[in-house]
Amino acid sequence: MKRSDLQAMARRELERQQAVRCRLLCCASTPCLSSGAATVQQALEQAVTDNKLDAEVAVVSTGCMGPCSRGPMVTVQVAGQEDIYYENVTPESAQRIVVEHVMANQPVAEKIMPSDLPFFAKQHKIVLANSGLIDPERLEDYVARDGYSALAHALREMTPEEVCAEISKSGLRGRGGAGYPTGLKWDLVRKAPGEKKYVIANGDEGDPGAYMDRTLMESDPHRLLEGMAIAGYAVGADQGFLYVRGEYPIAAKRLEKAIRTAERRGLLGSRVLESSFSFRIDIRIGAGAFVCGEETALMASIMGRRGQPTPRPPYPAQSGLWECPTLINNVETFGNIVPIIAHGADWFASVGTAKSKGSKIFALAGKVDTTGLIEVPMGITLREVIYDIGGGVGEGHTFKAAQTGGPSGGCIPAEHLDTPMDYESLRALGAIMGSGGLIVMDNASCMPDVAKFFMEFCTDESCGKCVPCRVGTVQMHRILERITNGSATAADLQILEELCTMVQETSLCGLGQSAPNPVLSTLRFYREEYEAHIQRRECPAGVCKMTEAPTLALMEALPRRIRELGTIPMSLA
Amino acid sequence: MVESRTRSAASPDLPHPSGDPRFALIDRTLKRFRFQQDALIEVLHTAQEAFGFLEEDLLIYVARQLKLPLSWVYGVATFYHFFSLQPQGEHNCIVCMGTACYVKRAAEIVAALQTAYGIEAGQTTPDGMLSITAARCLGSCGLAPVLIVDGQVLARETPETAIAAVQLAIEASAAAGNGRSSQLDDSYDEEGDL
Amino acid sequence: MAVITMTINDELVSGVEGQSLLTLIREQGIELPTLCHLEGLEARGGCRLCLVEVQSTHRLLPACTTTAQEGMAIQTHSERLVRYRRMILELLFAERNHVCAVCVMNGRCELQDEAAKIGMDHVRYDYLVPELPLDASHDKFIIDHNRCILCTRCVSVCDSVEGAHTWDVMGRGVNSRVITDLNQPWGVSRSCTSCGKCVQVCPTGALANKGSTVAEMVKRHDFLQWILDGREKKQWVMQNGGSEGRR
Amino acid sequence: MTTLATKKTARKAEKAEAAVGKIRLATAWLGGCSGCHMSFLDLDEKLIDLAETVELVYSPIADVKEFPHNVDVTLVEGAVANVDHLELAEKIRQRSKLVVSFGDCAVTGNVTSLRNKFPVEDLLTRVYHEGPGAVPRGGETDKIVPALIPRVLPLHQVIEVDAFIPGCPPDPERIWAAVSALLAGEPVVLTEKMRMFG
Repeated sequence: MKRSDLQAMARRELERQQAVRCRLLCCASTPCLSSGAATVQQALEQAVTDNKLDAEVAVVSTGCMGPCSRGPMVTVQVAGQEDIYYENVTPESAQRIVVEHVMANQPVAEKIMPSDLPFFAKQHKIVLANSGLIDPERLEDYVARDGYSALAHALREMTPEEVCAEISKSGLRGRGGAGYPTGLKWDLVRKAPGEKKYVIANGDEGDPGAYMDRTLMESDPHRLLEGMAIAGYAVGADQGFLYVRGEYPIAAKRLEKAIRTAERRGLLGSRVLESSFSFRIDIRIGAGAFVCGEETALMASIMGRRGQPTPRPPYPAQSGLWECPTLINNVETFGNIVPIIAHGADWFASVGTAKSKGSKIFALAGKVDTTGLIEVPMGITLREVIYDIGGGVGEGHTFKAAQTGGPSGGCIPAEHLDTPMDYESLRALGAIMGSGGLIVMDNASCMPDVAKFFMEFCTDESCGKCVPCRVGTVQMHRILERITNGSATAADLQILEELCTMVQETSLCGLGQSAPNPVLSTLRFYREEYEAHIQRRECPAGVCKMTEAPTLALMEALPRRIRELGTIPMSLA
Repeated sequence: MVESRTRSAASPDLPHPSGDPRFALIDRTLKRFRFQQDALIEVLHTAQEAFGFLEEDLLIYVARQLKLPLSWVYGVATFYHFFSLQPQGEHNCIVCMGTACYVKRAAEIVAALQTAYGIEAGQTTPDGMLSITAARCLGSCGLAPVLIVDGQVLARETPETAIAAVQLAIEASAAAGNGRSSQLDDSYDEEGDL
Repeated sequence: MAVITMTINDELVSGVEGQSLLTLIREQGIELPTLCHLEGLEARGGCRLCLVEVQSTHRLLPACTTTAQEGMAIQTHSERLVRYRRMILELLFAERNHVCAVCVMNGRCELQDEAAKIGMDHVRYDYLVPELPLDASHDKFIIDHNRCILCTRCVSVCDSVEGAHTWDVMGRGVNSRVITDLNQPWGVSRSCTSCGKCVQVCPTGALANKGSTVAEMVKRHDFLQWILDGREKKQWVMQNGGSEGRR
Repeated sequence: MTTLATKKTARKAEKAEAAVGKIRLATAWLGGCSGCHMSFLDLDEKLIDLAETVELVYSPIADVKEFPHNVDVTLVEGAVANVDHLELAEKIRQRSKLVVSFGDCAVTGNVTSLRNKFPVEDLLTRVYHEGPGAVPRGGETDKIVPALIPRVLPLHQVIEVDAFIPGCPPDPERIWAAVSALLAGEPVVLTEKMRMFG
């Protein structure tokens, strides 16, 4: 396939789409499928056939539209009219949509989700621009929206050096959490000596409460492949790996199909777009280990080994997969490449803040009215995200904290709701941008309990290679358990804080280094809650049961002689 | 000399001596990856899909085919949560313990299921009827708290609805005339708390 | 080999390019504890005892896996580093069931030694008291998981020096354990050559000769250098180019 | 934890008169084998020097029933294994200026803590019903044996401890180095060899 073939394909597809009067887009992402999107789509198709509309109405399964808690979502596109979103669609209402809206032009009012809601208005879709609008399983749909033309442009008009420079100029930073400048990383790999180089897309999205990468992989797989291919060209790699979290079977299936289609059409594989550049992409399925989100552990896993990290330096850019220079970026980072090459670095850099450019996808969840997947410009305030986009915490509830970055992140309290969401501001608060999980908590959440939840997660996910993370997290978890069951003493709090700093500074990889963050950030903003647990054996949120007590406080109540009735509390253990 | 030649020729191509056709699935993956040792995790994925869990015999087969040490294969198989070295229950109930679900009290659902069926999360009932798993995050945070019973996603659950859903799944297979499960129903009746 | 200069604890020192920081530091006569690293085995960076402060980065780096570079400025015994080392030792003592008084290695144990050296005279954390087995199925050796600190020297020596790869690690996190073959009793392992290298490199009493009792076990590491030197000088390669060893 | 200012009684003055200038030393025996005390007795001729400077106010080798007030230094052998130990440990802390964990059992739990893997009930059954020899049947309470706590604890996890003398047992040189420092009012600094567990 050449560039001209690509343009021809786009033309044909557009003609095909314009041939129908109306398109019914039905979200086929995991959350909507979980709420019954498949039967909704069947009902739509059935209604279309029953009413003999096959020639003029197309039912298309698409990727994510955003408001996941309102799924299944259906969009009705009629030429010359504004798109209309339907929420909580059932097979019955699907039938009505066809009969009333499509046939009689009478939209089904009670199921409409108004498109002028701040939920939509405040978003800025760069990475998810196609999501919810195209059929992720059809290459033509992607090509019709200028798919693969950025790759064609890069291959024809740009040198690898220029591609790296363009990415650098855009100010794009890694979306996996740490925010390392992407262009700089690409350039390091490009300059690294070595015949063989690799590109890896990290889709091992392990933070509980985050599903941005899954959505992108499920909703617009070709954009990711194209981004990876551009990266391959820029750094001089001919092989890419897409590491997909094991829990994402739909994403893996769609990506697999996309790779096969792209290879067949000469958009991947040998001699991409009839150039001298060859690029293969293979999928590797994760097997359930959070630590594999760490780049060196992920590479161990791709090589079929235990997912244990290795000390850096050497960095993957110098010595990665099979000791070759390796570029490893998050899936969402790769999602930004196509628009940057297509529209230029300046266009991209015009969105966002001085140091954090572009947009960020967040998975908004927890105690907010509308939960779901949102893409917002960097620098938007937390308040706008929660109250405008999310619709607030609901009548009778009080906002208490927003948790970002999952087990590596922190909690942001109400007094910092006006913080702009960018790398530096979040870090200054002891939270991190993270991969984009954003969980809202109200007064029903107890902060030491939340810290304990994350610490238990880290204990479970620690690979066991280095001592501070392997044992330190267990000891921190024990202390948090004592705090939340009423048997902690003031000394415990001191030991906990010491351990936090030590584990942070001495652990081998990011998992251990960031494991104390949830504790440190809750101690910083909600210290009085910890103190209430310890000094008064009270849980202000009413979550912790406080069934135990410190050893000596119980002396009077203890059974004295062996086999006397009464129980000695386990806190003595 | 002759003997060694036949032996070496035999290993990759001939079907597994047990004649179990499921080994053919593993062989297909092995071939796809040209017996490269790096493919271990992919091969284990296939093996688990085909057999449901990774029994010892299977691990030995994979180790031999990839020419990897046994301890290496065992080390990898036990590192990743996806791989199970124990058979799973006939029914399974996965409770999401992601942050959004936790904030919406998923821990109470796990506790209720554990009490109701007398097993911890990650275990299978002694009769092999039910496995309860606490999952990391199912990524359906908008539907929190989420439960998956035998592959079916259930949204916005409570401890009571969760137990009801699991019970329904177990009873459905009992009604389908499974001898083992009807026995189980009796024992539940005796306990009287279900 | 290019010579490099750098400072260690504010003293100017010179070393050879490509050398690990650990080697260079020890060459200066500075004692730096290591429990996972052993000269002759691949550096791993797991125990975190040899962490040092490097001026150019805010991160602490393990001396064993870090290459010495021109112009580096290193601190090896700052107050913070010593405090962290002590805490790491406390964590190790609390992790499994270390009872020095009844251990075969009492008096010669590297863990016990390091604790004494650094002045770790009590453990402030909960003893985790895990339930762990002792495997005495092998004819000559025993493994007592209660005393294992997961340094994985046994795994490394068995793989890279003996070439048997009988040992590996199963599970993850605090539930990790060293295993032989498919987590089978050591005695039935068909890959084990009973060479005993794993026993000799084990820093604690986890691996020991069968029959040795309290404080009786003596271990020697010098065989390792001997084998590796021989390999490097190709002492076992015969004139005609064929090798005489195993295989 | 508890300050020494508490419970100063008139009796104190009376006692002080009896042993003017002498340091009030106590040694206590919790869950341990008494080996540390044996090693203490192995101070041999140094015991004579010691007797000139200290008054031994409480010890398993002295016949005192109640732990006295106003003790200057208490050496505690053994881990905390039962409720009597808990009670005594608390009393020791309240009534002593300096508390020293004396030997590995007090410092780490050591051999005493080997039982921590077993639930207390299983332990009792195993030792008293399944163990060798004739045993009283029935499990009725005998009102003598103190209730065991679920897990044996090192002393510092129950009360605040001022100094640690590891060793199983600590040899006399170690003990002397520590005790002479304590008696001279100096901090206990043991050499590397003297700090070794086991």
